[in-house]
Amino acid sequence: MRYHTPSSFDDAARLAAEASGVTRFLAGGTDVLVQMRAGAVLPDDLIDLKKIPGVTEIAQTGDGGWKIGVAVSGARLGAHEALVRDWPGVVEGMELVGSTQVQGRATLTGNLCNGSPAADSVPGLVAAGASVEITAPGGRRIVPVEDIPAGPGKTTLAAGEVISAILLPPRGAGGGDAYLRFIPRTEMDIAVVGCAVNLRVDGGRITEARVALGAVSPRIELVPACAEAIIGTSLDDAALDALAGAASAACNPIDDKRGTVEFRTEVAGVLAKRAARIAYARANGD
Amino acid sequence: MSKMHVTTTVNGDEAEFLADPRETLLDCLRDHLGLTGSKEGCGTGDCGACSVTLDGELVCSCLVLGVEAAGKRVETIEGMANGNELHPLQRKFIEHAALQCGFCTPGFLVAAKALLERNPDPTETEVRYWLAGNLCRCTGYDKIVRAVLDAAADMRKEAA
Amino acid sequence: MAKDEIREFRLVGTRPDRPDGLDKVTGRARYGADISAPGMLWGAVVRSPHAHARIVRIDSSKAEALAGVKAVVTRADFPTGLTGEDWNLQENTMAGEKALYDGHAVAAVAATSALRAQEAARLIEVEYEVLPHVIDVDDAIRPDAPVIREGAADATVPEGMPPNVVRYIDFGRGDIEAGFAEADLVMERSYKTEATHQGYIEPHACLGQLGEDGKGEMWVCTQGQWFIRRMCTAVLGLETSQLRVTPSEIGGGFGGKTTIFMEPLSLALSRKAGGRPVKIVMSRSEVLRATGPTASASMDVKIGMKKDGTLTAARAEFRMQGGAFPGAPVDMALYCAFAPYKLPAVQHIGYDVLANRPKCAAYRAPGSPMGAFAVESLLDEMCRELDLDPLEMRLKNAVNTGDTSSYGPKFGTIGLIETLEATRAHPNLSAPLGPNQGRGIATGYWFNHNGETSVSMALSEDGTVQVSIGTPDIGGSRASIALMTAETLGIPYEDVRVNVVETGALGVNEPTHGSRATFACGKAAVEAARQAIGEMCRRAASEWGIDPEAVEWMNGAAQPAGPNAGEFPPMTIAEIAGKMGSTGGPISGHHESVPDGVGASFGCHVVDVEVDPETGRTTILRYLVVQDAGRAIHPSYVEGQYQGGAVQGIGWALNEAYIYGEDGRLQNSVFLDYRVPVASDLPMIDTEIVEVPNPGHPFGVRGVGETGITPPLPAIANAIHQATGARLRQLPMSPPRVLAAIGEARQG
Amino acid sequence: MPECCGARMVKVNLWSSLTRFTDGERAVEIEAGTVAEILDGLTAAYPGLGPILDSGVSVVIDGEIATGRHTPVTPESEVFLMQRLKGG
Repeated sequence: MRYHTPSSFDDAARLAAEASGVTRFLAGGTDVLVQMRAGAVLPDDLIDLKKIPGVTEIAQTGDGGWKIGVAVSGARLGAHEALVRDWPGVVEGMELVGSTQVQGRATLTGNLCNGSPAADSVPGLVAAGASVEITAPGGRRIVPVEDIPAGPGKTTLAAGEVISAILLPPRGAGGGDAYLRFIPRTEMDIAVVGCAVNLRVDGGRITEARVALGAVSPRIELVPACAEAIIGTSLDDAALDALAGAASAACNPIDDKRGTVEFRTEVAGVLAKRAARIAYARANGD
Repeated sequence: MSKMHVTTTVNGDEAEFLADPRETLLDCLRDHLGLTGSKEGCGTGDCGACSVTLDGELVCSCLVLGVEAAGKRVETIEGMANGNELHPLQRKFIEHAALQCGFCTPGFLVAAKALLERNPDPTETEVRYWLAGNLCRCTGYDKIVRAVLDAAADMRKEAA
Repeated sequence: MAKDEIREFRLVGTRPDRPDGLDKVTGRARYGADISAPGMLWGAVVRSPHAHARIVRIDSSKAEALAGVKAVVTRADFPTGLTGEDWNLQENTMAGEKALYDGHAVAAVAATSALRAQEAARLIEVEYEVLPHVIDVDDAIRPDAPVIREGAADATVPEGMPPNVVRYIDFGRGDIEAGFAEADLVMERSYKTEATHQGYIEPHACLGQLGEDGKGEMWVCTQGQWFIRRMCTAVLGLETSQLRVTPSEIGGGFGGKTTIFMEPLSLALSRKAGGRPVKIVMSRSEVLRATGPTASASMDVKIGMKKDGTLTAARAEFRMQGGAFPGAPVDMALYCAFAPYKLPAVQHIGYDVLANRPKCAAYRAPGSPMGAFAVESLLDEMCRELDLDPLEMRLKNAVNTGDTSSYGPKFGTIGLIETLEATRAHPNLSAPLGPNQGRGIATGYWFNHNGETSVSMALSEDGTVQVSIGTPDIGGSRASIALMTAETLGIPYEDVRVNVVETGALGVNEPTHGSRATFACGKAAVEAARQAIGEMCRRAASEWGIDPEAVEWMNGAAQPAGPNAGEFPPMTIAEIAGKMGSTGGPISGHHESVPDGVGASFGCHVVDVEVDPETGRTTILRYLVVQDAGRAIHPSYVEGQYQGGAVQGIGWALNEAYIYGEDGRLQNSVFLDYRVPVASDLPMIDTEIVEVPNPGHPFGVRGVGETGITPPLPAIANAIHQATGARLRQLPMSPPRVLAAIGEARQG
Repeated sequence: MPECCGARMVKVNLWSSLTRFTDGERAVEIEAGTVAEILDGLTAAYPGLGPILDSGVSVVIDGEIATGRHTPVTPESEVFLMQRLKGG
């Protein structure tokens, strides 16, 4: 295995494009090293992105949004007070990934690129309307986060393409987001169901909403029907029931070692309600 | 598969080793530097027995490549005591019988030290969640949590 | 020692620092994988990906051509002609004609680095003919199930049983039908428990060396170095005494490290590689797939009860699979199932069934937790039906000293009633419960064990003492042995050094298992110390010129026994030791025996849970362990056993399970999905040590290690029932199962 | 145990499935003064029990598992055969 430490994303993309064998990018490494250890992935080229300037930085963009470097760990994300104020749901999703130790390494970008339908940080990003900056040998482009996952373990990134930053939109007034997941234990599990809700209120009434579900279909999905169920309401019981119904209806899960179809479908509705209440309270400044 | 020369700082001392780039930092600490205090319980970041700090950040050394340690500061269980003077956590673990087999103990101590450096007065719940990535199969965690809370109280007293 | 006798001890019952504490908090303690040797090679094992397959061909030529590869072994490198359990061990170490489970070893390789050995293992080509497999015990016992091994049944199995039944047991007494007829309520229910793993954090590791001359050495993490020696030499056809086995510090065992897995492979590889030492360290995935989890069980229980709670009759039929080899602990599950209760009529039937799973090993009170889950759950259900207090019902039927046990023999001195009374008095029983909360109570039993034991004590020149023991220290037993030795000798705790020694240094010792270390090894250490005291008294008598019978030992010194013996100042142990070279030579004491006087231990647990009615997740709010320790030598480590056992039981109850796919492959072979409890899952575990001294031990010790894993399974099921109205009869009580059960209960 | 006292018949309680080797008897009388004599006497009287006894059983005398073949028994002893017990 060749270990590379490029000093720019252009170099990283070029290395990846020129590599002929199995290639992996290394950010936090909390998935790649596990796959290597299990013999599931034996890279010929491993491209460590952490020597690229700026990859561990969190910066406010000119429009009031945020640009998050690809090697920003969960621990750093959680320690950034201004970002936590703006996007608590995005941050809490990331902070649920693994243990304290894993938080010292794991990154939003890595969690996204691992392609897991159960990735805890991704529903929050999708609900937030986040996008990624992709660097390829030909240049850069911006793509919505929800367009990256392509099914279990797969992404839409082409060979030679590397995510070079995560971009969060400006929070704006009256906004709130939240992420909840269900796991059998209190920590250390992969989500059996995950749900992120991002909404905006004006005078108690929801004016905008985005709801994303994890672990209930082959890829993390934005569910417009869930948003429609609560937009225009003040999140009364009828709206919550409609939200839960829409969330359950959007599920296309599998039976596996972590949960059953029935369980995932039912709990998706429960979590959607609970996450919506938290997001709503945050939007109202409660 | 040529090996790479890595220069790093371990417990304050400069350390050098030759690493296959596939080897983890844990492999390098144990097999190249003879620092076997960090343990491998899972190799997947689920048990915390290999906990070390890397530039002050608590990590599982099984999820870090040895070559990534180049130019960084690594702190392991072997560097926790100051000579013969045990860290208060080490003293309290013995006093509270917070270990039975002792295999998970180095990881718990390194992780608990990182907690108390950030939060000198944690609640029981904060201790339990911070240490959720450190598995212990012997104690049921009761005496470990008590030892950490007691060490924190002692350290606050000493600092006052 | 009478039951009510109070004895004052100087050291027993205190809580000093454990002797190995400093090494273990500084990272200096050396475990299985922490040792290297000059010229060392690394081993890796090739494992079957199939649950059941004929091995057609193994081609290792590509692996052997790889630079740095020094040896490859397959079953062809092992002797033939073994029988009985030795054959089982050999077959489990390395598959012969068939791979019998996912993870079964089929070849092994040694190379100059761990990575090279793993590469070589991937290059070994194995051609399989995949055969039909069976995983679940109820499927495996069907007459038309895939046959795992012809002729595996032993003489206990009557003609005409299904082909995978390899042992059969039934026993009982009294007129069971009359008993049921006499009852006001008879209930019969079926229960299932899934296999779990001991989950020790230290994966198996060993460093083995074996020469062409048949002489070898091994460093290994094990509960029993003599078991490793006997089993390795049997499997490899070596003379037992030619292998010297040194136990490392051990990172947990719970029964799982009482047998061999890859240890013989390191020796076979070493011999083939010109005697170079070979280190093998299992990955976590190998530990879960290919070591010795517990059995899974399918159980039917029927109980008769009068309106006042009196039990009239009980019947249990248990089916257990313990993998592709005989050995599921169905007998012990049955012996323990009704042990806490006086029963006029009782019947037990058990089947040990083969399935395509790894060979089960012992796990903490083997069998007892499964039986308790069934029986204690059913008793709780019956108490609800008859509106009886579950604790009072248990007290009403509890066995006492001298009562006839459910499995036949009479009990010696036992403390179940004292344990139940202590439970009743505990404040946790009156803690208020809120909505969706419930309280569950259950009892548990374990026999405890004695086993072959050999201990040596030797006096050093300065009057301090070394004790050589053969039971690896898993949970603080060096401290308890030192306390008992120092108490006996009348010297400070710190003056005793307890060493866990290699096989060359003592006679045969059984492992640290069966809750026996503090009981058996402690008893032998006391006997060894008494022998040394006798010699020290003789040395003093000789110095004083008086009769040895006129000397007694008090406070760490020889003294004249009364005024008639003469006027001499006490001669301290240090004085005697300082002169021993010129008064007759070294002074030591030995004791070898299978000690009698084992004391059984009963426990009672009370758990409060809260269940989220929308997700089915169970949170443990409060947990209480009450158990009879006989005498707690070092109470902190007794509490530690209670807490650790309870939490393993909590894991078994709620989330731990072996999960197999349709293909017969284990799906959760990492800690991510083999879900042991984490710190944030739990509250503090309250403990209450009951002391009804065991008259069979000089200080009254009963084993305490195992009983604690037994009550949590039913106690939590009982608490969930109170919290939700739903009765779970299958483990684990995972959120999907609980949520489904709540839904069914609501529909009535 | 003095050997002067004539027949020393000891009642041995078996588990039920062994009764097919003992003509249906759940408890059999064996002349014995030790555990060894019980086991050898059982095999002599009921050869079908041999393989089961050889593969390992626990002999429980007055509530305690006998520690060896030398352990004495008397006609008054309560004797049970159980499958071999071990622990984790």
